[in-house]
Amino acid sequence: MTQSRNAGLGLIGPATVLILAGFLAPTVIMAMLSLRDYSGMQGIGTDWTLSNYINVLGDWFYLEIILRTLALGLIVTLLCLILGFPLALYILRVGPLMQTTAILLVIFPLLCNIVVRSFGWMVLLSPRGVINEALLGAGLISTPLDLMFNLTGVIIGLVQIYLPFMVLLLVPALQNIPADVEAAALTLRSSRIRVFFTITVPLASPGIITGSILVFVLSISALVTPRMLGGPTYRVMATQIYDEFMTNLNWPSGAALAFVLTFIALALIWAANRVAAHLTRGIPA
Amino acid sequence: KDLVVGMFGGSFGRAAQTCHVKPFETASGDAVVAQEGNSSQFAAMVRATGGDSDFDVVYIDNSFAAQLAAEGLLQGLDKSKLSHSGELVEGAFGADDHFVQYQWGATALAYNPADFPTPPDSWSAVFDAASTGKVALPDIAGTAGVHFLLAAARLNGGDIDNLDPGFAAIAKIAPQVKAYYTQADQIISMFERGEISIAPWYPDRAAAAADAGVPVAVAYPKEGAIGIKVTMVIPKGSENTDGAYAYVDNALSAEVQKCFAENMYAGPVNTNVTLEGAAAKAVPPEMFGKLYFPDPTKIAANVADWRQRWQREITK
Amino acid sequence: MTSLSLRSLTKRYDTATIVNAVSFDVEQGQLVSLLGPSGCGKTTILRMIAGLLEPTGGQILFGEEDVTKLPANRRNVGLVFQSYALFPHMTVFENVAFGLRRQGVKGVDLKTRVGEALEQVRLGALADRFPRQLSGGQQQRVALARSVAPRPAILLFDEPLSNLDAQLREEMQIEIKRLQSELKLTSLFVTHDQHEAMSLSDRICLMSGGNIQQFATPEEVYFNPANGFVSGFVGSPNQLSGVATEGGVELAPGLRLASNRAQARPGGRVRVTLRQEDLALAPAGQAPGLAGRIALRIFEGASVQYIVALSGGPEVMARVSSRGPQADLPVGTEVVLSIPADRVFVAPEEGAA
Amino acid sequence: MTSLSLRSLTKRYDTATIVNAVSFDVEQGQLVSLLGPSGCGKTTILRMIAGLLEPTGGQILFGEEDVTKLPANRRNVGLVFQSYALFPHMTVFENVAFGLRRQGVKGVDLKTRVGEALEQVRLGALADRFPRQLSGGQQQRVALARSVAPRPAILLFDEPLSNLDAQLREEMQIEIKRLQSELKLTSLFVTHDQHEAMSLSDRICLMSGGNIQQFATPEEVYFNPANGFVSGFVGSPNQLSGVATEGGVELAPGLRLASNRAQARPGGRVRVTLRQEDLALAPAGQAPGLAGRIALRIFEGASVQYIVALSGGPEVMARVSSRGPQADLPVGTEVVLSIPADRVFVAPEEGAA
Amino acid sequence: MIARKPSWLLTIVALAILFYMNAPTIVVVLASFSDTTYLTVPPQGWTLRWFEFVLGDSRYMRAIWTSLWLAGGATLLSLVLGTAASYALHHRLVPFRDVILSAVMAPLVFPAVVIGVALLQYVSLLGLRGQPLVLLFAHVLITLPYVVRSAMSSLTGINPQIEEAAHVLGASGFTAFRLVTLPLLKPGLVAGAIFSFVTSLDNVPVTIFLLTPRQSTLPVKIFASVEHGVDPSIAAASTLLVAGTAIALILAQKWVSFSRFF
Ligand SMILES: Nc1ncnc2c1ncn2[C@@H]1O[C@H](COP(=O)(O)OP(=O)(O)OP(=O)(O)O)[C@@H](O)[C@H]1O
Ligand SMILES: Nc1ncnc2c1ncn2[C@@H]1O[C@H](COP(=O)(O)OP(=O)(O)OP(=O)(O)O)[C@@H](O)[C@H]1O
Ligand SMILES: [Mg+2]
Ligand SMILES: [Mg+2]
Repeated sequence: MTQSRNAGLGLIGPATVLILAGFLAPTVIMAMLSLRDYSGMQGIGTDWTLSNYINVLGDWFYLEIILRTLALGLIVTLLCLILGFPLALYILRVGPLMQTTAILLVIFPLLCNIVVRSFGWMVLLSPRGVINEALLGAGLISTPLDLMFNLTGVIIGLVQIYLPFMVLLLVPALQNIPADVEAAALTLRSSRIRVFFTITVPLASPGIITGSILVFVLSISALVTPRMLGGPTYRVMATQIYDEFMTNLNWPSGAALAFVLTFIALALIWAANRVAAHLTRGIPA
Repeated sequence: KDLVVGMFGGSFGRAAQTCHVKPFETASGDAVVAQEGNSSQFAAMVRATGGDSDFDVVYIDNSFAAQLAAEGLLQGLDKSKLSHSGELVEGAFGADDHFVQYQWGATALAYNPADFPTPPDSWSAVFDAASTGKVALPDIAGTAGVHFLLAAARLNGGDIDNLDPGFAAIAKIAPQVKAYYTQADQIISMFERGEISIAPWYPDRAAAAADAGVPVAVAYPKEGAIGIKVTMVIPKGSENTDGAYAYVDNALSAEVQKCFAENMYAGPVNTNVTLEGAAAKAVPPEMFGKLYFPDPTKIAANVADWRQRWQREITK
Repeated sequence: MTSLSLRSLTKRYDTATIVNAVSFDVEQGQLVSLLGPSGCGKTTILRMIAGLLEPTGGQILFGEEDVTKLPANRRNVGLVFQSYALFPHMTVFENVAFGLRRQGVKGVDLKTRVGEALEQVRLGALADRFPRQLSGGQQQRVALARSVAPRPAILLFDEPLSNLDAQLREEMQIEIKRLQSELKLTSLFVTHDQHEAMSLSDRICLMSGGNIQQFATPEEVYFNPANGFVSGFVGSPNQLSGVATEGGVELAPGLRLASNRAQARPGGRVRVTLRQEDLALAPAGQAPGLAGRIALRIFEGASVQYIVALSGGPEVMARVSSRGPQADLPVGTEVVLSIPADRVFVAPEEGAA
Repeated sequence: MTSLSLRSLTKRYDTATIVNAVSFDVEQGQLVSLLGPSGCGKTTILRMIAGLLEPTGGQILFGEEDVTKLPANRRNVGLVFQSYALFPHMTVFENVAFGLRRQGVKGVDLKTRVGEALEQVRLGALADRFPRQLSGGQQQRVALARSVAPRPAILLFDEPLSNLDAQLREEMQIEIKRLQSELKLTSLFVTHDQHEAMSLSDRICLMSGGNIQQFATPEEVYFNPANGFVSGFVGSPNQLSGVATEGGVELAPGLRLASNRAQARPGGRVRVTLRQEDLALAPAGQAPGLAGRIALRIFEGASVQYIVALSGGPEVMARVSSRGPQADLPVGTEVVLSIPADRVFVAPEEGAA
Repeated sequence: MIARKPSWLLTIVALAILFYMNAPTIVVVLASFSDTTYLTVPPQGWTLRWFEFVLGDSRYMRAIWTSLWLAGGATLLSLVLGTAASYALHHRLVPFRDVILSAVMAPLVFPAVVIGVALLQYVSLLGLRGQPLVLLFAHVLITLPYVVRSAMSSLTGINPQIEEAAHVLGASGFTAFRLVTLPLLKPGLVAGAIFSFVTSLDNVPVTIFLLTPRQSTLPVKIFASVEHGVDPSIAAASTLLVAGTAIALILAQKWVSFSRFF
């Protein structure tokens, strides 16, 4: 109906205008910039070139970084799901007082500045840090574990940062599932585990997909944590882009990398949405 | 009038308030608006605003200053407006007088006195100590990393035009290196917990950490520490140029230089400054002559390649 | 092949007692209907039997086995939910296949059995639809097929046919009855349709406010209601008040009915229940009885309902066959009403629910 | 105070036509029932009238006004949803108050009117509960109160009483009828209960597969079904096949019935519809008719159903009053069945739905 | 969900996860009481001087207030814009749904530094540099995706007939939304609001390029001092922020009432 069309435009208009004027327009400037050449001392050139993209996509060094970034994103997302589900279930099942406490404890970590928080992790994870000292003291290990300046450190840090996002999206998603539907599966002789995977998870999939996309996107574009807990040996797209942009001042190359990353991420989001739409095609939109 | 100054934050910002801002404000009556950031951010901002910067004065490392000057984003400095220009060390002005150095720093050696009964006196100490697993190196993302690469090249018979020996030497010890640091915090906490015994680092930061109780001391290698010029520039678009000159000039005066050296262990560039105590040990004025200052244009032109190579050969 | 026994089954929410020490047995292969007013606790009982709700007290036995603490998925019961509770993300086929898969039914076998179950509910053609693409009645039939397909030992139905039209409803009733007796399924059937309850059940459990009022065969419940509540609930009764007399009841001064079912001492105020279908109606003068005149005539298809204003007394409804001789009396006609003495149920006022 | 008219109202999903050019009028203050098998499009029609579903074609008029394009909230209709659709976050009181508040009813007035509406559905005591704390029937009654409370000009009911027991159901029917006629509400009432449809409606609209089969008064629909579908749907019919003869039909060799309603030429295969309640049953020899023996006796409360195997023919179901003389015939009794010629509906085989 | 008490196993697992999530915060809080001038744990000697320092430093306090106002304003604006947009997108009231959805999500994906520089360039071109609202809108841009995403996933869980019922009862689109959809949407919106608040509160890369010279935010101050080693005053400022927001949340809890709709 034309009426609903008008209402729709009115609703989406302000946000769209903001994004068009505030994001897409500057991005177009950047897109043009990514097609310029650059050399140290001369700065940004005036010639058009595709070399910035060719350099990235034709070089195993970059491709490896891209793959590593995506792998990191997937691992972090998966871990957030694995840890997020029990926590969300706990929050839904526990009494009101503990529920509020738990929710606050989920929100707290978000409030601590990311740089400062990374410092906290360094104190905990370093070879002579709290965790290693405790394990050594307890005699559980004989040499300190390598928890930092490697993949483990980045994952521990990123999962902690993005877990709240997952949990806060899983809770309402699980909450919305009609109890009778799960009960019906139980009476059809499904164990609780099976009910969880065949009924609960599919019905919570809008929230799961949203949470996963969010965590994935955030962890592939995270900068500070990989920097501080991963160290330079563990390079990801975000650190590479930052260095290219801010340290080398090579904006064209940095912009090209940024577009490659964005394109990949949007493609993945699109695919995930497709999958979600397929999985939830029975659920009224 | 307002004077917008882009300066570094944290303890640096506090020292700059004491030594640079306060005296200037009392003397001129202008109000300083300090915006905190780091060199690369200032460089990006000056470039992004394309010759119409908000800043009147910017503190910035000379490599960025040289880059910005080359892109025509900085005002050429009129020495006649800087009363202290004659008192400065040689080479304080650079890039056709587009920047003026107000502080020198260096990449030298920081070590744990407990592990080194006699202070190390050569870059080779880093390579020798690698086998203990208690060495941290600066990553090439920062200035110290570039400098250490140069130092390693020079130690092994190369120079700024031939870094192969440097890459080879570092690649050899790379597997034993405890960590590549990018942030001051990382190295402070590693020294504090005794995880490392030696690392190339900045004397001023190391001295400040030592004051705070971290077990760390500074040594200048005999081959020469790699010098850093920290500069002030006046970007194009400055609205209070007179104020800017007055501010820079004030920062170059002997008392202010001394104040800053004592507060921040900033190497003084005014030849009239004499230091005592901790400051004299951390940034001895006589050391200035022994520093190796690499050519910023060569760095600017090649550093991207070096970084790529470092990432592929050292920190892969 | 198990019998079902409830022993003092009780459910309380806070202070409200929803199910109050209910005990009864459903013998193996029997079908028992739970009948009672809305909110009397029928669904609550079914959910406790299925293991979805923890009883506050009492026991549930399947055969000899106490299952009170057994989790729902280990009970082998089928439950048709009042709200259908279909899996919205699965097609009709997958909904029905769900329980079968749990029993390891696969491949061709699975297809056949799902197909059969869907045919039984006349939905073979809609196997690929999602629940939201079905009408209310279609959804209800899917729910039915889903719980019957795995052939559980005990079947619980919560108003499984309430959204179906008469014809389909009758077909489904026959289907359920056939399945249930062929497979000797022990079944508990909640319905609000007395007709359905009467014609399907071996026993009827009549409840009110969480308490059993009568547990007996349909005939027994209909012809020998245990108390005022039952007589007032079964059939389409007129509920009148009156005063007990020797061997009868007086509805209003002069309006007397003989009753051999009076449970009250003469002179007390009583509640009188007269089933509409028990009242015989004839034009005035043709027979003895209570005099009145037709205030309203309602055509109901097979039957016609008259609302008769008794002279000097209350209004009473009577139902006659629309084929019968009295089907076409116009409003205003003077009539007499008569009723056999054994169909006049009289209970003390306070005893009526 | 508006009449309702549908003009060629049509709804298609992809290729499936769910509602096919339906046209009828509901006059001001009338109550029309929509009757038809599950999935025939009843809910779809109501949703289009309420403005919740856009018709593929056709028009909807309220009085003279074409409302086809009017948004739902400007139509002033009440709709009782088949799935209740209560507001889960509001108490029963707030649910009922919702529509009244939209009309600006406030304060004491609001309290009174919500209270009244809740009393009408016997739920005054549960005003502070949330929907999830109610039984199925209680929820349905809240839905009813919610849509009636604002006194809309047009009321649409989607099986509003399907979860209620007989007694409450009858009370609610009377309540609805009273409200509807007092307030002269134009109403469209979907039900699967013929009894309900017949007794409540001014007109019945009988549908099948998206098409109107008959639109007429209850009596007309019952006594003069327009076609084979209608005769087969209304009442509790036996559907038999046979061969048309001159003035009647032959069910099996020798089993003949007279019919003055044959719509087929002699010799053609036909579908014969005999209502269970039209069949008179008597012990063999006491009357003329088709001979058979009782195969099954089902007690239904007010009635008894017999399944009779005709000698050399099909099985036929007959329903008699449980008070009548033939109520207690045991299985195996030889009986004769008779039926008036005007109740034998005969339609060509292909014409039957 | 079927209502049920958590098992002891679930309780232990959940508490362990909660502990893991809060471990670094605990470290930071402890470090803020340390007597040393660098961050260390366990603290060597206890002191409150870093708190005194932060509370006494007007520039610190201004930065904290700026951060809070910015985060609050951006959250409010993105709640309004985002809820409206997600409603339209969910109900397919607009064409090019997938394209718009991608565009809304893009600022989340696009590296923040690049957005920051691009915005500064763009704002300079338009001559809007230094306008205080620019920063606010920039923050809305990066917080909007969170609200849209979480609102959309909550909308999926709401039975569409419930809103229809409200329409039929005479509620206009907006009234029905306000009275029926919004309350049911609350959990999603609360989550979205929390995300957008903390995202804004933590942002450096975009903020630093758009600050006017007189403004600063806490994360920018922290970031600017990292080069020189973080001293406990930063831990103290973070602790203050955590404590302050915690108290605010606990107070707001009555009003927002997490437990009621979760
Ligand atoms: N979204 C849809 N897509 C395809 N078919 C649909 C959709 N929604 C409903 N239908 C079909 O439309 C037909 C009519 O549905 P409707 O709900 O109007 O039936 P109904 O007459 O109300 O039935 P009931 O008495 O069972 O409630 C059904 O066969 C149903 O399967
Ligand atoms: N969570 C609850 N808290 C308090 N009371 C409840 C709760 N759930 C149900 N009830 C009450 O328990 C009573 C019994 O509910 P139940 O669903 O068993 O009724 P029912 O006999 O199935 O009714 P219907 O025929 O209407 O479906 C009702 O009065 C209902 O209001
Ligand atoms: Mg129930
Ligand atoms: Mg329907």
